[in-house]
Amino acid sequence: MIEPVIDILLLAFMIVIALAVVRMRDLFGVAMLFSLFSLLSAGVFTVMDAADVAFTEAAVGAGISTILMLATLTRTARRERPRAKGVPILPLTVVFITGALLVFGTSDLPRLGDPDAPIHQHVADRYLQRSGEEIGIPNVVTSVLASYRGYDTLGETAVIFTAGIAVIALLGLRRRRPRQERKTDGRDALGETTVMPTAGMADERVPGRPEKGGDG
Amino acid sequence: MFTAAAIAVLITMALAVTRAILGPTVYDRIVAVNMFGTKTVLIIAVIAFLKGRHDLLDIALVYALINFIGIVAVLKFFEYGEFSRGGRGRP
Amino acid sequence: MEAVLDILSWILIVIGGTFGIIGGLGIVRLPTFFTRIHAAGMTETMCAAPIVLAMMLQAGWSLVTFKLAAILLFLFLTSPTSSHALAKAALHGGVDPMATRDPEEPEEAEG
Amino acid sequence: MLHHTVLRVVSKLLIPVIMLFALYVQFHGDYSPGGGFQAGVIFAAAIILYALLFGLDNTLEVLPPDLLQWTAALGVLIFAGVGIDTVLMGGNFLDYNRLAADGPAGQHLGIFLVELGVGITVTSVMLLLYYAFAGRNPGK
Repeated sequence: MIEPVIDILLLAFMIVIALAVVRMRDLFGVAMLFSLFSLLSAGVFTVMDAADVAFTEAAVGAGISTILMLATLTRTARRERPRAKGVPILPLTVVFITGALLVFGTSDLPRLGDPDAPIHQHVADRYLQRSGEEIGIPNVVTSVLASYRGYDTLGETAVIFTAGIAVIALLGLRRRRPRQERKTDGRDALGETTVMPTAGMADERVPGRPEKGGDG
Repeated sequence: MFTAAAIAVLITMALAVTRAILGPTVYDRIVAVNMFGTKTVLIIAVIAFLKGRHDLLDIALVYALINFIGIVAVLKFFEYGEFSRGGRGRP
Repeated sequence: MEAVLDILSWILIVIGGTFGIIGGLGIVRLPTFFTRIHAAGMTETMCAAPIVLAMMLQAGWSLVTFKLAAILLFLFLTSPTSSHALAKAALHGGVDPMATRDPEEPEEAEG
Repeated sequence: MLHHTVLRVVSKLLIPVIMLFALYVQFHGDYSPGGGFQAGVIFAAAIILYALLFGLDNTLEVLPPDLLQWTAALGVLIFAGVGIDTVLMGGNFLDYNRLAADGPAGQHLGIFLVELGVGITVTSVMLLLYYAFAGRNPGK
């Protein structure tokens, strides 16, 4: 009976953090608060018994996404630009209308965990009942993910792969010269062809520049 | 019994969130986030016990490990402003 | 035996919860960064350890106890380390510790 | 981060444990929460922790981007290869029942291979993303 209380409190923390993120100008602080946000959402998933989702949120949200956000901050400015004067009427209207539509849409949704919900009427029952004999592994999530819905997972893996390729194509990769001596300072090993850091920066700026032994 | 623990941890989390939002310096925020991470590990473990689902403990375990990496990344970002420097040799 | 374990768990949980709330109050109420990191560091050991220990007592001898022991070990390794690294980074980053307050120096009034 | 001696020592203790835990998540995903995605991310996080503390250049020597580009493709290839294999053995695409004599054994093998492919791809892509963002000079 404590679970609803935990749930409500975690969601309340999330709302508070979301408001703070909107108000904060320092992007570093925003990255920190996002890390808190993902910690909290993993807590909410845990309360909802969604162990695998919580696990993903724990691994991705707390670790990798914070690091990638900070790494992005090193490439951009640390502070948000000050906002323009005046009340932005048009965006506010759009946001309010969209929000109202979404809230209106939720009135049609079944209650959380409702056994009569449409999502539980088609194949979910069969997966849950037959997974034990057909697949033979205890974790139904894994059997749905990897076997029943193998096509989807293949698609997701391909998407991750494509995303990786896209980022490399846009940003390029730093490469170590293969025969380079071990330097005492990490800054000495800047790139493949460059000696001066500024020169390297200047031509690495060109997106998608074909490099030797290229990646794109 | 674990209800009491959950309430205590939730109160601590609320106070840590307060500091994370108020925090005048970035270091205050980092301290609050670090403390919050530890408390999340605790609350997930407590939830696992409240539900009697002990496989949820794996999530707490992964947090205990991953949270550290986040803090190290934050420190590195804050000390160097970039990620490619500061390896071996003089930082 | 069961009752003894329950009482022990209760004691540990009360200790952990109390320290947690005290540390939480500390991180909000204390005036400077280095005093706050003291409060935060205190919760990370004195709040986490008793609660996890209480859970271990409740779990009995099983894989669960092993996992909890692993959590406790990792928390004990990582939390003091990150607190230490953070304090060091803050010290090098120019946060005034205010601990070496010298009576001869009058300029500490601004803190 | 040379002057953080404590951090470096503790991380040296932790990195192998994190990698081991990633392998546990990878291969124990049939029985507990976890699987290829999560394991890949945790494994990449362990290597990123190393890169943060001991420098990107050391990491680039161990896991050069060229290798990671190949392994990123290899993971998808393993996944799709399992599917092609089941087709060649007379079943549908990704019909793991064909992989072994009885159904569940084939499913076990298929899921194992598929999760392995996912794990390899995710680890490689995460590391490549980190390299791409971290391995450059700041633009200021």
